[in-house]
Amino acid sequence: MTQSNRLSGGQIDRNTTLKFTFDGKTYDGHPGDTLASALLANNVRLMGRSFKYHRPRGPLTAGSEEPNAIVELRSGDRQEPNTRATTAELYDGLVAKSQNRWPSLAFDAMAINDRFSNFLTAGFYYKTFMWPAAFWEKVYEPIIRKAAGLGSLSMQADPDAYDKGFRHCELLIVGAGPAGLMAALTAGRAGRDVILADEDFAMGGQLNSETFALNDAPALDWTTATVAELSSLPNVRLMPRTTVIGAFDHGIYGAVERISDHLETPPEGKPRQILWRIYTQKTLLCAGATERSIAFENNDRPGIMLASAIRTYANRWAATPAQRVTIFTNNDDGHRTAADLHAKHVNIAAVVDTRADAPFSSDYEVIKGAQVVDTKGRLGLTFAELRLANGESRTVECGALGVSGGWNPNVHLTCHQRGRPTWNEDLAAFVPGADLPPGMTVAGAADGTFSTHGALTSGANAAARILDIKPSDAPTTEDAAVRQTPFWFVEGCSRAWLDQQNDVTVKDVKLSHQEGFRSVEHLKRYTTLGMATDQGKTSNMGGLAIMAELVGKSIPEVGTTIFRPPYTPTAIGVLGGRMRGMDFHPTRLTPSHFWAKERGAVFVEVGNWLRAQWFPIAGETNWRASVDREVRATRNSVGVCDCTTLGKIDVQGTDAALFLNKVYCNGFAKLAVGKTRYGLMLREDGIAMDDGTAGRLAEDHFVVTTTTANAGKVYQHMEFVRQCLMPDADVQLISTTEAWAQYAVAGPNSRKLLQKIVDPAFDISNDGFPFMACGNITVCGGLRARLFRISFSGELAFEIAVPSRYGDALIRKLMAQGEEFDVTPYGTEALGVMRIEKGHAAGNELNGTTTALNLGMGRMVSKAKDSIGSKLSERAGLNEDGALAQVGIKPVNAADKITAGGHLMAATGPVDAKHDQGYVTSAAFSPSLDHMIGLGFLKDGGSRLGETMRLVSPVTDLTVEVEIVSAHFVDPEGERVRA
Amino acid sequence: MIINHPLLGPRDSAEFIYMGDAGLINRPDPETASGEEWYAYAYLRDNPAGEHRELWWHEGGDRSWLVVTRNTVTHEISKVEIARDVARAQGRSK
Amino acid sequence: MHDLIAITALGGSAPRVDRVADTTLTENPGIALASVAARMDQETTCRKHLKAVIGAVPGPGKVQLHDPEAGFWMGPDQWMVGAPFDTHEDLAAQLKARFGESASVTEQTDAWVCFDLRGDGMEAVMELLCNVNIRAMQTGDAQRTSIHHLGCFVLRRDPSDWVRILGPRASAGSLHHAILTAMKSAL
Amino acid sequence: MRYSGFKVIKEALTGHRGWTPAWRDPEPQSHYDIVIIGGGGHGLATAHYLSKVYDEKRVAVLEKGWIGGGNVGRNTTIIRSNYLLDGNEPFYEMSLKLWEGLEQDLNYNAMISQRGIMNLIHSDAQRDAFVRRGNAMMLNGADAEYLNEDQIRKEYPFLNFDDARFPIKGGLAQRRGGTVRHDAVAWGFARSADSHGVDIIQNCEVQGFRIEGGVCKGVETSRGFVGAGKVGCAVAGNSGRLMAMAGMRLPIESHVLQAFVSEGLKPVLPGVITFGAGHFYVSQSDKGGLVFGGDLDGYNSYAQRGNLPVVEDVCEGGMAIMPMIGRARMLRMWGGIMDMSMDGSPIIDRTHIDGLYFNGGWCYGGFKATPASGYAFAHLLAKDEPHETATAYRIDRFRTGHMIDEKGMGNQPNLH
Repeated sequence: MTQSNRLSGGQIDRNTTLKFTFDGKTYDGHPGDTLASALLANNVRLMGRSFKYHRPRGPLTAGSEEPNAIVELRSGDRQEPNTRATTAELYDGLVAKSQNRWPSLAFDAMAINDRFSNFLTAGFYYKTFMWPAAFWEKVYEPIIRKAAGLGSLSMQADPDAYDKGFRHCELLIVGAGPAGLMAALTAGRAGRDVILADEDFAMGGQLNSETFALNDAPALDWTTATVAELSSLPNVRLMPRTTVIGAFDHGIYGAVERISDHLETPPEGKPRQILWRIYTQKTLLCAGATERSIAFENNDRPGIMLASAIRTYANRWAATPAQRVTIFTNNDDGHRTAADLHAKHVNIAAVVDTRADAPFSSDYEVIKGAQVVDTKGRLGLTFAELRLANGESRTVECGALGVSGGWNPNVHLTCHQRGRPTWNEDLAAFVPGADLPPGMTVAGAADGTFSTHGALTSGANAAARILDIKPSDAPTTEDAAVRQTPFWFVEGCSRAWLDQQNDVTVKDVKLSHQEGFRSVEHLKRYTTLGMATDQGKTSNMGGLAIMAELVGKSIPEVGTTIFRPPYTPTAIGVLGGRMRGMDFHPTRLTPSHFWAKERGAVFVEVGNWLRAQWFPIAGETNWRASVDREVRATRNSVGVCDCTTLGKIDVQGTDAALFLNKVYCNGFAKLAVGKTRYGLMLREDGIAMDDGTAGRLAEDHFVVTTTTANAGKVYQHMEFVRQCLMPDADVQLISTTEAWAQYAVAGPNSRKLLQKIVDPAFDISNDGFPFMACGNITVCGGLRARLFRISFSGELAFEIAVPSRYGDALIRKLMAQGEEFDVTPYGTEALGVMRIEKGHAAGNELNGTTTALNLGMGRMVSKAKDSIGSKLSERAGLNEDGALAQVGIKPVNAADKITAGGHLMAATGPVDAKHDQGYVTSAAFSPSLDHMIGLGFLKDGGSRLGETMRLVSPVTDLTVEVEIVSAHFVDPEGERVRA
Repeated sequence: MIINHPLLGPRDSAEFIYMGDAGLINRPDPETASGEEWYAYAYLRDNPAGEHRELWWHEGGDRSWLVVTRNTVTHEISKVEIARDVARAQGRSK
Repeated sequence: MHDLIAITALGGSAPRVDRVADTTLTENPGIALASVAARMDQETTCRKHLKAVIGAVPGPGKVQLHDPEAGFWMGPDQWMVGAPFDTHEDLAAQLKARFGESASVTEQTDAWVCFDLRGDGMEAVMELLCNVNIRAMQTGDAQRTSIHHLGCFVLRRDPSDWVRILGPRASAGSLHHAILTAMKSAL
Repeated sequence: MRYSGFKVIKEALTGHRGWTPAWRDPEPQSHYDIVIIGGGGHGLATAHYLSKVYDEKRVAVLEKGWIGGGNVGRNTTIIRSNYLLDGNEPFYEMSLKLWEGLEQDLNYNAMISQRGIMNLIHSDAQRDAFVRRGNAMMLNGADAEYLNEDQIRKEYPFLNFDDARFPIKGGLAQRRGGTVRHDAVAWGFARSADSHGVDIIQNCEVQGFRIEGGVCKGVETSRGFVGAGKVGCAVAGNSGRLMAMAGMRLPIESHVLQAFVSEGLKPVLPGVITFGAGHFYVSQSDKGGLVFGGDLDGYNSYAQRGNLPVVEDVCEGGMAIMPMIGRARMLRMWGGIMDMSMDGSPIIDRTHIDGLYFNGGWCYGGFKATPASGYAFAHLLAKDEPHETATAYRIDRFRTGHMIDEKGMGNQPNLH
């Protein structure tokens, strides 16, 4: 019979029936249901298995603190492990599976662990599985790992999208229960900028679970009216389905809004969830309270729940876990559950109250001064064993047992900045401490104000106090004084569950104490108490109470572990947002990108830039063929390469030269206008940071280039020197990297090609525009451009720059005009080959550990002036005899391979770290020399040219004989660049 | 964290790049400083558990270097200054 | 007149326009830009010229909306001046001629891609893109911010359903993709 | 008491009455030959090796809170010896060898699990650097293995190969790397040291040093003065605070490093995966939680908690490299105080004060170094000379220009 445990009333839409399946069986539910409420309505109590002993489990709670009823929700690539059935909104076609059981939930082979529980006590694994040594990885651990874990991932990419956003407000209210709603009303009516966030899909908090009246009408009427008024206010933003996961520094809160989790799939273009970073001036925490359990033997069977949870299921969802219910309580709240159930015609077997002075009821039996000492029922509760005040035993038949041990304020967010809660003796509970996150106030049950009227007024007053306005009037309603007496566990209990998911029992806490793990952190780590997916919300207090008893201290003396974000487990996907796949990082495209794509270029990533790596043409079967061709064509005629990606920094001001003298280790003061110079930058610690060129366009104007990878770092460094070290220098900086499309035109015919483009007014002959010249010119009939005669390839070469929007047109023009010279576009690979052939250092050489001396530029560090890094570069350790020096490397046998990353060893003798002589930084096949070449650093390299050594790369299984040579493989005299 | 920029008001620290102890402004005098002073400048830190004056660069903002006084235990920020002004006040010029 | 034909930052011959619900995203290649930074001890002269050009000197976080030239504050003693590209392609040269020794002027036109985001959904879209308090942002406010790791300027235009976004030109494609994705998500 | 499977069974059958405290709870004595400040992994390991290998009998460990409460109790549990520089590699390789025999040495199962560590490669420059590193490892006697893309695909089919902004080009594996049950390391060392007579004194905060004529005579503590022949400091993130009491400034900054754990999941990851290009690394604990982390928050901090930007940065990296974890949930985030040194490498050395010794600057290499750090520090304290694998870890190396800079980031600690 379907929905046999469905009661009357409730906030569900009975006009619509939703079909869903759990472990393959189909059930009915209604809009407004959660998976748990619908299953209970269908008389399903068994929903999961515990972690260690695989004990049968049903829901303990009706909220996000649920430790037991966790399932695999949805299927395929949307499978969602460890999902709390108590918060999963029901939708038509919902599919859920129980987890951590085999072969079935009702019969779980691993439940055998429960039989051996005596051997599997806290920390048993630290004491065994050690012999023989090899067996841990091979035998024991695989078994443990297989058994471990709860739900499983689909192993497929998450198909849903996640967004991240930013919201700002004056007051963030966390929790839309009585306190939160009144606070929002107070602030909203005053026109203040408010965000009200609640993790539930229905606002109202505990009001949704109660039957008493507000202003003599059902609580739901007041909640509905209040929410309606709030949503009509433009200055109030209501955020249901939004969990505030963390309180971070200076009023920044993380909040996750579930946009589509209540649907089968997210609508087109919409995310599954959004991570909001909420920036608020003030925060009011109205997170309510969580009922706590009592530890007694076998208190973990399906059907044994928190009393308030049973009340919530009955009142909000019109569902009961069973038709015959017993309540076990140490306070008045348990009686409220009994009364509500009775009103809904659920049979109350008994209310077992630990207090001799418990209140009387005419509707059902109240057994005073009694305790539940044990329970029965394999897959669900069948009997509760009582110990009566007079010591006699009694058995009560029931399908559900509601346990009420009092309430704990939800102080979690108050602790996210390491604040500690304080102990309130009257409530026998921890309440928010003094050291709250700055800007945070707490109201309602979260602050220990448990009566409904108390919560309503405390919310209104708190908002009024924070914003210095007048509180709104709270509706009239129950205002019962709360009597909460400490009663944590039943005398003599042993297998009494504290952490139901991790199977931590009173016995484990006792063993932990016995073995000296007595600090709360040791207790937690040794027993795993509170480390389950409920983050200890339902388990910590019981454990603390028992440890306190054992060490003979009070609970506050024992202390608490720290509550850390997130408040509830949070999908990793939403924390990643849109930054995944190809959108992980933005791309930077050069002005010739679209043209290069047409040409079929292969692109490579450099500092977010996509650069053409080589340009394959028809008939080329491998990349080497393309690269060799590009190099030869450039060296023999002319090639063009997009070098826009090099950082460009505009340096202006009357002190510009003085400034460059400070940041470059070599001198720039005397550089003539119209000239360019190579510059080497050191870090203050004397290590090379970056290199590039600076062209002087005017007395007070330089254009500095940096390497592609270091552009940002160098700019930051230059701003530091400018603002912090030379505050009075007249120098202004701005990056112009992307403003100019810049092309290297290299090769013997480069001048001829450019002369066809550069306007005749400008003489770029060798005399008119010699090596290292630079200047402003115009091209193609008047377009402003810049020309630099610099060369990375070692050929006669220029770099020409035009405004980026014309870069596409210019490259096409260069190709067209260059046809007569077979102009060839070349990519970063050919560029790399040519610079290695010339022995120019690049990223692999400027690796953050090399000095000017290592790079063979020791003499560049000017002693005539002070520059960043010059002083510390003089330290002995950086100037020892035999220091690493850059050298060239070529194979003795021309056919042999050279690999970057290989180490250099003497030609004979042992091969080990002690005999390491240096390493290879860059390697390439040189089409010009027709064999591989490399650059590297070798101890005392300068004086070892001609020496034969071994290049060893054990990790790539390579050993070759190499000769140490000059790093300048091609045109060592540098005649070509001056041609 | 929120850094209250002297010119722009409260800005998220994610817009900034952190460098470290504001003592880095006090670069030793190249004419007179000893090797020991250079070593101390570049490498030794007070690293206090408490108030710390430190350099942040507003990379995602106005490109100002700021000197932020922040408590390293509570993260509370008690003072924010423009580093250029601090440098001048400490006698740096060109 | 030269014979090189410009393309837009997104690579087209014409600006890209996208519409989602009642909100429009338009690529705007029609703006010339140049940065103006006051030289040391020339701040007053520099500001005088700036006032003459754009009508006022915008303070921190402000944009001076003015025709044909407009400008916004970039940093201490540094501003970005904009003007119609068709009439001011040589904006940097024009400004340098006027400011002379009082300022360092640098052409910035093609360092940036410009998008106009306009429509009732603009604020909802901006909430998903960047940490600008868009609900509090007034016409005439300008803020540098980060959109999906891209440093951008957001200028609040008039009327108030309109922002102009300047982003790094080389990442125009990524920026456009981010904004359009946010439009589809929020609207 | 000796732990064994037999003992566990015996106790199970006799009501677990026989278990005794894993370590004593002694009162501090007035004088010890050697006092170790800091009851973390390194301090306890030092005590273990001092008492067991170097036969020091009168040793105390002073801990201001509960042992194992620092970084050994809040890290991502990875062990490896995949270092590049000669100053580091032999030391970390010794550490890995010590890990391999640790359970038998301690008679405590710390669940050392050599499931391997894989550093992913995404660019040619990265490949060159990792090849050089792999070679350095092998030349130092460690194991290293270079894998091409196909081999990575076979071993880690769930990684993002085909929709990746930074495509995977290969990887450098160290099969002997892996993970350890971190808390158990502290407990195992403590239990062993205790059984060799070391006094482990919790809730005993050092409040000052007694230094007379340039000689350290002992420490003032919250439980009175404790005299010592030698004092060894091993307090990681609190090094700056502590050594300031001795009037020392250090080449160290304290920074917060966050780490994260997911809800328990059935086994998905074979070993440790490091996605350097995306600031993300991850492994899976024996309980099933994904344990992952990334970069420092980047600012000096003693707060033991971090902020959202780095949480997001780490998860962005995770989603980029293995988008299958999108629906797994982060259960907890926490922060530890990292003693970040100026070159990213540690210091194990005497100080200029006689009888005062320093161990720190571990950056985030501290956990994997625990046994070797304890061994080398014990050697230094017992013999007054550096252990052969730790000769480069001198405190004055920055003065002389002998930095050990694996990352090449220079004197900015938050970049290491």
